[in-house]
Amino acid sequence: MERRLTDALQAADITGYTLLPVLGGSGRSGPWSREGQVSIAGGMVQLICILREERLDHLLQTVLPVLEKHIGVVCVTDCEVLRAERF
Amino acid sequence: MERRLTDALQAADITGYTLLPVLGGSGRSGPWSREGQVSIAGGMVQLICILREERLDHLLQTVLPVLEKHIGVVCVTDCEVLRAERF
Amino acid sequence: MERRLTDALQAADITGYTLLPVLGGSGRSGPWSREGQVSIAGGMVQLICILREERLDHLLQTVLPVLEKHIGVVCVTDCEVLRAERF
Amino acid sequence: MNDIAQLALENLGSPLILSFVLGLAAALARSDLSVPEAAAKALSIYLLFAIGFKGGVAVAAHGIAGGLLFSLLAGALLSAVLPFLAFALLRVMTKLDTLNAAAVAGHYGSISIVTFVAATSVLESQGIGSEGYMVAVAAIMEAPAILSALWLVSRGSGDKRMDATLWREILLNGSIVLLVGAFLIGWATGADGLSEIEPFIVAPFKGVLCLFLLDMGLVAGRGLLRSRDLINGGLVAFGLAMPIIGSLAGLAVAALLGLSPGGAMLLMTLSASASYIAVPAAMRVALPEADPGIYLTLSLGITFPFNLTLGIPLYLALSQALIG
Amino acid sequence: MNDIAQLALENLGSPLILSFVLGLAAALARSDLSVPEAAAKALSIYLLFAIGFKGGVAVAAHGIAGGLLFSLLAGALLSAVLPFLAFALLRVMTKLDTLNAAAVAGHYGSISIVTFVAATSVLESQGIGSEGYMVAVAAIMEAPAILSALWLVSRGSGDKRMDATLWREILLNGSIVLLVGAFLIGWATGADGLSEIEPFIVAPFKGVLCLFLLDMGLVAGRGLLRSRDLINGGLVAFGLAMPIIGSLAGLAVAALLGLSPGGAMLLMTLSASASYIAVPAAMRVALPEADPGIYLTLSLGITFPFNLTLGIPLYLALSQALIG
Amino acid sequence: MNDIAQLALENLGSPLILSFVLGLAAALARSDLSVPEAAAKALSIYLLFAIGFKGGVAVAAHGIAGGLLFSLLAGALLSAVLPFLAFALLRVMTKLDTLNAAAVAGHYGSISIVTFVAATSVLESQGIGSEGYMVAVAAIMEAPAILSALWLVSRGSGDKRMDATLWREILLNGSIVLLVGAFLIGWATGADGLSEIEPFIVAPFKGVLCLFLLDMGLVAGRGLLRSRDLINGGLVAFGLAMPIIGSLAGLAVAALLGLSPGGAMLLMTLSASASYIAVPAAMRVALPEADPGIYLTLSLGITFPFNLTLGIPLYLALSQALIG
Ligand SMILES: Nc1ncnc2c1ncn2[C@@H]1O[C@H](COP(=O)(O)O)[C@@H](O)[C@H]1O
Ligand SMILES: Nc1ncnc2c1ncn2[C@@H]1O[C@H](COP(=O)(O)O)[C@@H](O)[C@H]1O
Ligand SMILES: Nc1ncnc2c1ncn2[C@@H]1O[C@H](COP(=O)(O)O)[C@@H](O)[C@H]1O
Ligand code: NA
Ligand code: NA
Ligand code: NA
Repeated sequence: MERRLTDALQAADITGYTLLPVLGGSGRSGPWSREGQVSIAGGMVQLICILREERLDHLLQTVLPVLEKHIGVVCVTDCEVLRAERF
Repeated sequence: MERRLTDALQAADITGYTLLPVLGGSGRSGPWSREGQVSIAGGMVQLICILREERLDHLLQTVLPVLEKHIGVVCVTDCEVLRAERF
Repeated sequence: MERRLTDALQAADITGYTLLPVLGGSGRSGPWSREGQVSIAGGMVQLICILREERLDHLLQTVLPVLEKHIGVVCVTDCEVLRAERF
Repeated sequence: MNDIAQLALENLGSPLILSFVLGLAAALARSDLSVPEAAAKALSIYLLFAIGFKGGVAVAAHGIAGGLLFSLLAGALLSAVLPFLAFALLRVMTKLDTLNAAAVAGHYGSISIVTFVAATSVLESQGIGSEGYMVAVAAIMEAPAILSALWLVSRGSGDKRMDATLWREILLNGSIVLLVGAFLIGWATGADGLSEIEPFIVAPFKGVLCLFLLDMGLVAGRGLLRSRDLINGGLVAFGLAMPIIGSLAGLAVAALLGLSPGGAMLLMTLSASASYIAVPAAMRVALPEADPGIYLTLSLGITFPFNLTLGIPLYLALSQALIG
Repeated sequence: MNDIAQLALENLGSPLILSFVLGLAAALARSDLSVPEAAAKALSIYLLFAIGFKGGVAVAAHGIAGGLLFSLLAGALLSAVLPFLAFALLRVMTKLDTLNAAAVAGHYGSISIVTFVAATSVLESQGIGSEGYMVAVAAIMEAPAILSALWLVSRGSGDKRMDATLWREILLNGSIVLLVGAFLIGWATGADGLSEIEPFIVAPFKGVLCLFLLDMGLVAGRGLLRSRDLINGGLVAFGLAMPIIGSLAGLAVAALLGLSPGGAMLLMTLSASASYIAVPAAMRVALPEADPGIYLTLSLGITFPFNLTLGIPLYLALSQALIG
Repeated sequence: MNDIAQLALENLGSPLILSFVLGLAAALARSDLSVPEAAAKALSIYLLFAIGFKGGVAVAAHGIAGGLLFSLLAGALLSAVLPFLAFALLRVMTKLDTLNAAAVAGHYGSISIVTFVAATSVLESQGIGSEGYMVAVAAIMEAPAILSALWLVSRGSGDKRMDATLWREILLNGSIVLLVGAFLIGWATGADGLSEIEPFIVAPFKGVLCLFLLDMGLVAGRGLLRSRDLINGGLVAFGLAMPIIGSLAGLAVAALLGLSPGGAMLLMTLSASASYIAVPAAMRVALPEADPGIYLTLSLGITFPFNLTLGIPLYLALSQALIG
């Protein structure tokens, strides 16, 4: 899954993102935690992607199809960026 | 602690949240890090909980008593949610 | 690096922050992940620092020189804080 | 019958099973005992490496005697066919919809490598030999069942669930690659290679397996707690009946192949066991609408403990009575 | 006295202690050497499992000879009473307020399993036997001290600090469950079980303990660095005096129970040691206002190194002189 | 020549190398096989502790015979001088700018401890002795090359890259501290200490090394995949030529020092190997503009595999032919 997501991002020319590990959580599909799984099986990740507003739609069009049918939450926040020359 | 918190959330019918691991930090009670602890002892977590604004007060009423007396920081940010049918 | 950053924060009297582990990411210097490194080598972290707006400039002046020349992203978001007596 | 009872008792009293029971009990009592994820993964890497390597060394020592190819073929076939049996049984015994039934069925065609390892340990304790290449058979049985499950889903709806990427992900799954790779290394280096690393992969093996089973008990127990509302009588009955049916299919195939009693017992165990690593990972990608609470709990919470405690001695007794 | 000095010297020159010293020195020099959390936790799971299992096997071999029950009772009593002693001492020797004094006192009633393990290693090196059930005594001594500490706090304020959930969390604490569980498995499987996993839990034990002590040294050193402002002369004096006082209480009880010199030495070590796993975890929930910088640094940074280096040989010499 | 070919073949067929190849192949085939970070770090802690300890025990047994000090000095010199050689070579063979060339050069002056460990294993298999203090030489060779690299950069620009903090970070680097610390512990406790922890650090050593090399193969393979666009013919040629040139420098110094053939082979291996732990960490702080994709891929993806497979047997053959 992780690789599918990053591949989709790369395919969409979105090269800036960060992946954080997730310990567990709860949602529509009930509580979930690493503990209920044999550890060789995969875990969950949080993907942070900071980008210009005008590129947001592009991102969402790219990523949502990959996530469709999968559990998870997508949310958008405004933020101000320093060292903006990097974007 | 972790379980107390998630139990409190469940008891308050708040079923959507995500737990992230924390490496260390610093606050009023001084710097803190996993390194100063025997590892079988517990760690710190970051709890992310996305919810409708009208439910926020309910959440805070539920969770704050559990946290009272414990170290930690609580903060609130606006965000826009996609796939909102999930909330 | 991690220690340099926290030392710089401490030197600037900024005592409230949290460190989260990062699994991987991608940016101007290409994709990056823990997997490409011998594991005894260091990893990446995300630093969260909640503080009063008037102290932000001070923080940025302190921290940016340490980060200069290093890869990474700095971003700023508004947020509302509870238990504000702590700040 | 007496023999089975005694074997089962002996099996139940081994540190391996008791470690699993300890984990299960701790989880059900809601103790916070837990094995860190990285440690559990390291243990499973050790077990896969050791079991693959020793299988390869056994093949290097005794040769494959023509049996390897036929056994691989038979294993692949068993893995592909068992899901249809499981699917039919599920439609009769439970109220699962097609999607979930197919997902569960895929798990029972595939295998559980830890159950296999536990069976090997029992054979060793009893001093019973077996074909070294059964490890390769285990590896080949991981994947075909997934195809059958996806075919069962797409049959009705025409929905295409399989693509090249997924196929590749399944076959290059870490546990398959490690098992097969270690098997090949063991085969290539033979007894010389074994003597170099024997104190690492042979002597401490059972102890490591104890700790791994402790973790499996914790995982199974927590899964049962979390999913207790999903699991009803019909599902439990399926989770106990299917391994026995699977093992009989394995026994029949073993007889046709002319395997030794030990080898037959291992093929029975493979057929009886249900996957909880490779197949769930594939299902999460290909059938995300299926409920992991159902398929994981069945394979990990019902069938795995059954095989570990009662199944393995049963299969051993049957294989020795009918093939020995 | 000569004997003690020699024993202490021998102890100080063992790879175990030197590994601890290496970790301590690395931390104090601010080296970035660190053992990953998951690895350290895996090491402690190994140690708890091995020590529990071996204790159980010893009981299976030599029987409990009536002593087990009385020893368990005496252990629980010691654990409940020592915090009052510690509290009184703290009020005299330091300026801690009631809350922090009670929290610290709770740590000294409870035990440090690693100190216990190190003491066992010394006994083994010296070829001195001991009662196998001391492991069970260690487990039972973990918890009562917590109750005493909470009682000390609520006494004045009427503040209720204990609830059923917390009680349950303490008793089902991972390390207690694992230790007791492994003890029972060892007891149930006896010498047969041991022979199956001996190459894993016996032969490499001391080496694993070296790495664990390396990590303990790192943790203790980093704790000392971080909390150096909190720790004053009075606290240090308490951290050195209390283990000796505790060990004498343990010695008296051991004499009453009629333990062997080895068993007496272990009970002394248990009484002398201070918790840094179970009690801090409980205190973080029940007494969050108490400062972990104080209680963790005292037990981990002062008392643990003292026991490891000088305490253990001292207790051994005393128990042999007075009981042997 | 025949000898070298046979040695190389033998080396290539050992479980150690095959484990590395398995990891490399799995990564290149994009399998998701991976060793958790914490586990890999734990393995490297084990290897550093064991190799350091055994080196110290060897010194305790055979004495240092005056050679230690001279060897340390010579090692430091080699580490400081080799980067200049590498820098010159890089300017001729590749189009790297000063900054990146200096960064790469620093890596080749320093050492790879895993290559050293693999060389030790080959010596052991062949029953060839060596100076125990070569471990200390390995430790001392880690750092000086970094200074040379930084000097190469600041020379032109007058840019100061070194400060006390960085210097301290380099010298107190976890792997150096652990290696030197374990060496001193081994030296202090000698054969008695070894006998206590031998079943942990000697018997399972090669098996652990197999798993570690499996991980190294995965890491090297993933690095190669990620950086395939950065690496051109000139860089690859440098990555293969530099270790041979380095090894010859090491051979010359070994002859001057009068080392045994085994010791000479180890010094050659150290000179030939390139760092991928200490130096990259230092470069990330001191030369953040240099591209890790270049220096890590060269040292880990080209030179490390070359040394492991062909280099080590070559150095052994050379040292035996010219020094034996
Ligand atoms: N409201 C929420 N706030 C934060 N995280 C959430 C929320 N809802 C779901 N999640 C996360 O998304 C995962 C899957 O959610 P779901 O698709 O609703 O089952 C959960 O395990 C949580 O980690
Ligand atoms: N201003 C802040 N910004 C981010 N994290 C904080 C801040 N203050 C405290 N924290 C986190 O909360 C933990 C406890 O803080 P405290 O209760 O202030 O000791 C710290 O270890 C940090 O991880
Ligand atoms: N746009 C972005 N959004 C989120 N994380 C980013 C972004 N750009 C860079 N990063 C993170 O910062 C690291 C270094 O980025 P860079 O300095 O651009 O190479 C990456 O590995 C990511 O983890
Ligand atoms: Na099966
Ligand atoms: Na005590
Ligand atoms: Na070198």
